[in-house]
Amino acid sequence: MNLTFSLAHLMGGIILVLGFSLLSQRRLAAMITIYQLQAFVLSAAAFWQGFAQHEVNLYLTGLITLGIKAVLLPIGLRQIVLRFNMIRAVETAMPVVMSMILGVGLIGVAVLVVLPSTLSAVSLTREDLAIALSVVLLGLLVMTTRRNALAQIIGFLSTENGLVLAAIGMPGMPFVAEFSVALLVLLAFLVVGVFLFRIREHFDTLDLSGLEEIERRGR
Amino acid sequence: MTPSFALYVGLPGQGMHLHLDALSLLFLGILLPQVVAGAMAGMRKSVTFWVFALGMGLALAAADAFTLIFGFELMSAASWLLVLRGDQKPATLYVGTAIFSAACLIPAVFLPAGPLAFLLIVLGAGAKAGLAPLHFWLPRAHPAPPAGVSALMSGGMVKVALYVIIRYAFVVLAPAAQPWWGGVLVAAGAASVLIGALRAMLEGELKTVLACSTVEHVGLITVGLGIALRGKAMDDATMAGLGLQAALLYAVAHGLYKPLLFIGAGEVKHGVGTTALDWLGGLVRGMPKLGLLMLAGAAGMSAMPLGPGFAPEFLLLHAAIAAAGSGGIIARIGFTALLAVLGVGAALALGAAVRLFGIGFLGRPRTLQAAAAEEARRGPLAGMALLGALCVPVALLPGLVLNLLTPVILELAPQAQTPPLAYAPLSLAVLAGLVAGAGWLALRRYGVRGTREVAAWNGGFGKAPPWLPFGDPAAQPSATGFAEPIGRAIGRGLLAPGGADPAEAFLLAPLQRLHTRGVRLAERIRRATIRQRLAFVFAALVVFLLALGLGEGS
Amino acid sequence: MILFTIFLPLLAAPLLGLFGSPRQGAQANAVLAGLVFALTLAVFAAPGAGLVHADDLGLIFGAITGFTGLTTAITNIYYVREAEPRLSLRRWRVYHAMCQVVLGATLLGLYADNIGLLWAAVEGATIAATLAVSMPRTPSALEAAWKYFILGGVGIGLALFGTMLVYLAAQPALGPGFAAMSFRALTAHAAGMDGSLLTLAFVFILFGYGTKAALAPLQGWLPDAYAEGPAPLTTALSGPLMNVALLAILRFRHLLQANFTAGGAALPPGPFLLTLGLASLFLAAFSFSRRRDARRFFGFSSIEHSGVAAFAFGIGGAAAVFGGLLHMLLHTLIKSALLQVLIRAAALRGSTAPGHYGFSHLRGLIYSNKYTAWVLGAAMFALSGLPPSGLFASEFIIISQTIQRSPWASLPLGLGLLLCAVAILRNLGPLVFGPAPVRTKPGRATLETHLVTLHLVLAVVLAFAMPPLPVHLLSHMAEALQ
Amino acid sequence: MLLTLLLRLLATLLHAALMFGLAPLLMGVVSTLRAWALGRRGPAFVQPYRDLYKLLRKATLAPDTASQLFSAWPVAGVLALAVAAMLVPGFSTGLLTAPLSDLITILGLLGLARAATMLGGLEAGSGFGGAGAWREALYGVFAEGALLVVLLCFGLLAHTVTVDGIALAFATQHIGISVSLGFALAAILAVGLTETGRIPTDNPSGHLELAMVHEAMLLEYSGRNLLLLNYAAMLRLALWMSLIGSIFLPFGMARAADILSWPGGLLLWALKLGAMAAALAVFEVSSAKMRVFRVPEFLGVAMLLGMLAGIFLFVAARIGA
Repeated sequence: MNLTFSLAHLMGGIILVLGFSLLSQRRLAAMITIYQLQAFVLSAAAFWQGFAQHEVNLYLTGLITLGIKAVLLPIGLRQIVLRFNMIRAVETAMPVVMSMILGVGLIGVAVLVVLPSTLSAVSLTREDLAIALSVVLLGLLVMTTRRNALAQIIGFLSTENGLVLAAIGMPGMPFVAEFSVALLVLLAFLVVGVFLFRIREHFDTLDLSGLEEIERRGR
Repeated sequence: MTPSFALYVGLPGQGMHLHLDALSLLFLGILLPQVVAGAMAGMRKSVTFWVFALGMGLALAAADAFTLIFGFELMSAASWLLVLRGDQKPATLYVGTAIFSAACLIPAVFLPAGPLAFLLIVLGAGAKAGLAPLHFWLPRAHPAPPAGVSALMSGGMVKVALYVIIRYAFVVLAPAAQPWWGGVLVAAGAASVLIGALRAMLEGELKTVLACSTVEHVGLITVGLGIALRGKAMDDATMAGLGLQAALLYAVAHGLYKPLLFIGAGEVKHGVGTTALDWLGGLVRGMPKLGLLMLAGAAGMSAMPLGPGFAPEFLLLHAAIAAAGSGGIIARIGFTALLAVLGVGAALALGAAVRLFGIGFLGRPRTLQAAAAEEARRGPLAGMALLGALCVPVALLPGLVLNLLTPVILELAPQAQTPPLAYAPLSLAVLAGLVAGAGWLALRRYGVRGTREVAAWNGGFGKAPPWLPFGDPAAQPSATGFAEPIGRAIGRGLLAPGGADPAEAFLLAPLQRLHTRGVRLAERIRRATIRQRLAFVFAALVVFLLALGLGEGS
Repeated sequence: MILFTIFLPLLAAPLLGLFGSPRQGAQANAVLAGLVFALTLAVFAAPGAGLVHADDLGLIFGAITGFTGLTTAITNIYYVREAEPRLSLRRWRVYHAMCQVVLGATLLGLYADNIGLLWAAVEGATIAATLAVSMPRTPSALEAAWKYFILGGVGIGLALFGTMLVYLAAQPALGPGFAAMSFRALTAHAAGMDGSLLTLAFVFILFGYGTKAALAPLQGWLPDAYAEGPAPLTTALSGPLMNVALLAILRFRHLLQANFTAGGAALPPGPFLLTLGLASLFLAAFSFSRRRDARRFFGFSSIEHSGVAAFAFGIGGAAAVFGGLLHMLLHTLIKSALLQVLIRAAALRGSTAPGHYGFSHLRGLIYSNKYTAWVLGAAMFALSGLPPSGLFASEFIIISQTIQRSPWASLPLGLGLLLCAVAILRNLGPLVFGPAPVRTKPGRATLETHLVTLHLVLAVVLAFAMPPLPVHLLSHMAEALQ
Repeated sequence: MLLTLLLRLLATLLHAALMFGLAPLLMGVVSTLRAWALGRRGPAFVQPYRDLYKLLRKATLAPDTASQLFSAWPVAGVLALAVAAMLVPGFSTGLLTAPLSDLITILGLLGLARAATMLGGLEAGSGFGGAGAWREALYGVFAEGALLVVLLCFGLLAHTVTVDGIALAFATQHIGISVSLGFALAAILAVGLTETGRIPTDNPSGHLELAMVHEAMLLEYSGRNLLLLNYAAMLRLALWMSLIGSIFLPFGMARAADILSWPGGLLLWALKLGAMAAALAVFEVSSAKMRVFRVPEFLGVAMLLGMLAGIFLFVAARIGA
């Protein structure tokens, strides 16, 4: 039983570290790889929790994660990178060091926030919650500090990893698999959207083109 | 005998409640003739007009806060629509003021009785009544709608606002009343008197002049109320009595002659096509009946003896003298200054009335339209005649009217003394009649009769060209010229640079600048890219989490 | 019965994809909406049980949603007639399917007793609405869709996290299983929940559903989505969606409040809600004055009103909550009425395509059609909250409660309402009575204009002569959720 | 009882008769004394009567541009002044009109007269009438303010504002020569000079268009109307003199109730008026007319003096702040 927790913590910790290193990356390819790793660990964590809690739909979650997030989505993202040849480093809204300091701060916030919660005997402890929360926040930070659409999407994906991480930790929570599926639909839409709308560099360009168009018509 | 009703519409599960006491009845009475006259003046078919009247009635008869404010705002909304149809420019300012008064009144009615509630009431209702420094909207908005509506706005709507002040200052908040409350009212009133009278003297447009004079009269009524409130709080029976007598009698009189003047202005507009004084002139010849009625109204507006406006003025001055006889030295000096202000205001009002009638209705026509103006239509004339007829008792038998007011006064200030009026217009009229009779006999006996018409000496100007049968307009005094020296002598001290109303220059303009700044900020937020918007969300989230963490950590 | 109500539109959506012509699709859409409305009324008799179990709020707002959906669908018929050539048949099919999906998801969100279902409903509605917004395929429409999608997606993520945290916080009281996700159970055991965790959960819930409710600073997607999407769906149906989010916030807020009052470790929810509410109010107030596109303008007014509702919930107490709920009801009616008559007005001026709703296009409507112009004016006026508009009643209640519970908050509230009302009324004059653009032809009013009038009348009646039943239901729920 | 009433009625009638009868004489006295002071022979005291009679016999002309009300204004002006003149106590207090003689009423009547003259000036629509009217309006603004403030002092000192009561109070109870009364006197003199249209604010005999005020408004009037207007001017002078007299020199005024005190009162009244006329004449020849726009300042000073009078009164009464 003790092993359960320690392993769960370990995986959570790895996920967090990966999320953090996502923040430090400039090149899309590397970001995708890191995301892929995160997804792998996540699926592993899901399997482990399923084994620990004897929950079938956690296995299901793990399978979905493994199949789609760890395999399919990265492939699609790489496709986009190749198609729009975005090999070169992406510009960041703020210096990476700055964003990393912010990231540390965010982790601090997460810890500060979950500290007072008194979690009695449930499988997901404060640490796990803190980890999941900080993964979510880091993902959001990536979204806001990267100017590139794809980078932002990757940030969103890792946010969503954090969500699933929290979900699988929930003791006997219903709908976990359904939640992850629903989230996947969302993500699929995102990636498909990038294809459909052919966003070259980042949303801002689309913004601008839209803006001019609209200013002419009067908004 | 105070009937109450409950309506089954209103707040969900609560409804509305009406209650008629002496005060409500008095103000309803003030309202009634104006509504009739306004309807006669051509508003009979307008639904909005009747909604407007209904709103005022509700506000006056209200027994609970919701009904009061509902009626108040219904009145504002309906009149706003009428203003809007007339002229779109002032409508926004007008509705802004209306909602401002609601934003002050709603909190005020729910606050515990105290200074804050009182000040909010004065702010809210005062803004609606056009009390300085919140009067800037009035001279713009009142002239905009059709004459019948302007009449009701000037004669009735401001009264409803004053009714709210009276209701709360004297009845609802009475337990907490303090002398300085009266001081606040007096100060605001005095400011309104000064600015209103001065602008009435300077404005060049008939309806605007009337609106400014409304500001002045609201100020006079408020001064009366302030003195009475102070007297009530200091338990000074004479002050309370005189102040209330003055204020209420003024409310009655002003509710008669001001609508009359506004309807007349509307008829001038209809007959001549403009109400700019510099384009009128010699209208008495074309429209004698209208001219005489306007003369009566102007006499009331300038508080001439034997006119409807003098008795309240008389009472007000006595109240001020009585007030100066008590209290601390600061207050006394203040009331001395108040007397000076009242004097200046009265003289300015007289000047304005003379200018209004002398430039607009006497002298030579300044345009062909003015020369060709025909007598006013029957309906409006009838309305004016009604109001004029009602002026007569107020003018000649003010004592009787005061007796009618006594129950209201006692309801508002139980300890108030209401001594008999020392001004007896009737006996003055008798004296005048005797003298007139004697003089007429003398002239008849010795004088030569008859009057011969000759060409007027046109002051050494050349002969007017033939297409100006009534002489060269440029060669006769103009409204602008008449007002200019007074503007130069007094205005320079009181008005903002450029002759603007100080309230507009020092209150309205800064607010507008502030608003523009806010708009710029909002626009910057709106133009944010998606990433920036995300950043907003994220930052807000982190801030909230931090607040949460600290809130629980502590 | 209730399941049928929800799943009728969801299941019928694909069928709408089969119609050969947009018009038939629109008519079928209207018929479906009519059925749904009837069913929402029938639900009063059978509120259902288990995961999907309508409480009184669900009933009332469900009925309003059904009504709005019906009128919108009827408006939609005329809209399609006018707009048919602008989109391909395929797109029209998707569009009508999405209409039904949004309707169904909204109802699901209103009736769901399970917080997970609620979340799923909101997510589905978001995706459907995004599809619909991107429908016209103009660059600006795509931009709007993207904003909607990204911000909405983030919001949904946060909402999910919040939901899970609520579940976690409920563990001490309810233990694992469905019970810990049912509103009824949670409400019953709010006192026993983990307060601090609950507070944390509430922050995420607030940000998640607040994004759907377009509270500042989460409002970024709304004005563009309003202005660029196909008129009937994105605008007229967004009111009910907003209600779903606001009701969710209200319910979770109650958990927090209950835990707090029961001496739990939770923080009082008031400050959070007041902050967001006032922020939205002022953002809207200052954003009004430079708008040139009518629908974007009224998008900001939606932000304003959801801010007011959030503010009322933040004030708390039965009366304030009642005021907030009344405000939401009336706003839904008035706003959808307004947007429908706007469509009509744009049709009178030639085109209902996005971008043809500029004030400069619609100016001086009275010269095109008196009746429509007056109705439009009436709707805008109703939005300003001056009597006899119904919103006056709700705003009166809210302000009076503010005065009694947290006096100083009433100052900014009054100021914000003042600015907003003035900004709205300032545009009314030119829009209705102003000088019309050149070559304006008089047009006819159609059936939907009467429907709009019906909306407005209903709003006034609900505000000032509310029949006992809704008064009872609303006040009862306000008691329960105070 | 009835006797006193009868006596008071008699006194009132006598007062009215004297006022109306002697007003022209007073004007004549002033102008003649003025001529003497200038070293001229000057007209006879009764010259005004001759002028009035002349006007009475002359035909009345009305400009064709004037309205129906042209002849109404002089009548209104005269009537207002006549009523005022009957209210102000002359040689005796306690007239029948005493209760009516409220200073505010008198102020109002003077204002009415002023309004009538101004409207008359605007009648014909000629430039000079207008100029006179606006000057009159401009002066009036400051004059009324000053008068009301002074009035306040009287009211506070005598606890009444009826001229009769003030005269009685100042005559009987010992007020003493206080600073404030001095200020009040100065203020009221300034106002009186302006109201009666004397130098330094206006020149009754000068017909220089650019400077005249009262005369400018009479330009279009002739015959009967001009008679009325001139007579009104005379009444105004008499009114003001007896007003100032009965307030500031109330000693020796008769009481209407006992007939024995009448002769003394009459005599003293005549002396007071004569003295004031002489003083006026001397003042007029020794001072120059001021520019139109100096007059507001002149009257503003008067208003200030009035306020000072009030303030000193409060200080004297030792009222705590």
